[in-house]
Amino acid sequence: PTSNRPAQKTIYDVDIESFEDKPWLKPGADITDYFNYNFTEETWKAYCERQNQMRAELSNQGKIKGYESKNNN
Amino acid sequence: PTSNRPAQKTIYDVDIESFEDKPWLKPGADITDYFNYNFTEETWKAYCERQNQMRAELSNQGKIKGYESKNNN
Amino acid sequence: MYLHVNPEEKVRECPWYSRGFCKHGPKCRHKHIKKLLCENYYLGFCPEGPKCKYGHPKYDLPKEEPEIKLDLQ
Ligand SMILES: [Zn+2]
Ligand SMILES: [Zn+2]
Repeated sequence: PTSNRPAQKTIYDVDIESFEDKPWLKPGADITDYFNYNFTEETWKAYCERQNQMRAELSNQGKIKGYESKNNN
Repeated sequence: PTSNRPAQKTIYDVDIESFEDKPWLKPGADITDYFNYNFTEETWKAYCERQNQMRAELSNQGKIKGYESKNNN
Repeated sequence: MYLHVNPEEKVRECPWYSRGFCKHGPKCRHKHIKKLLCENYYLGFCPEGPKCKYGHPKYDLPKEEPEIKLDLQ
């Protein structure tokens, strides 16, 4: 299902869970050194999902629109 | 800056046509400074309409649900 | 007017952190500028554009280290 996704990696493709040690969880670490906008691991994941979902939806609509206008002409 | 805005108003209610100068159209402007998720003026307008429609539908459903539950109890 | 380069400004804002997450945390060689997320931009559109005091995180990562742009016009 990812075949027609742009090959370009975005930050939203970085899987937080792939970090073996999560340095922001270590004692003394300041999570705001790693996450901006007051994100936590959880809210960051939700945010990435929204980004990818919104973009997928919009690009699908573009296809549908293109299809419709092609068939109405 | 949002203190005197009614609480339930959102950016979805702002009519994009009400901007006298649309700074995102100016030469050198980066449209992604203004629009997220690859939105353009056109797709954003359509999206706002859908959002507002959905909100209206949901609030109607709420009224109907409230009415039904009142009458079923 | 002559461009005065403050040594602080030579350190570029971290493109990952400005998008929300940087794995290098406090060890990053770029500057981590803490911001609040713009609610309007999060919804999809902010008319303030680059003048907004809240963060408008971009989607695509810069392909390579862009050279420091000097606006001398
Ligand atoms: Zn960084
Ligand atoms: Zn904004």
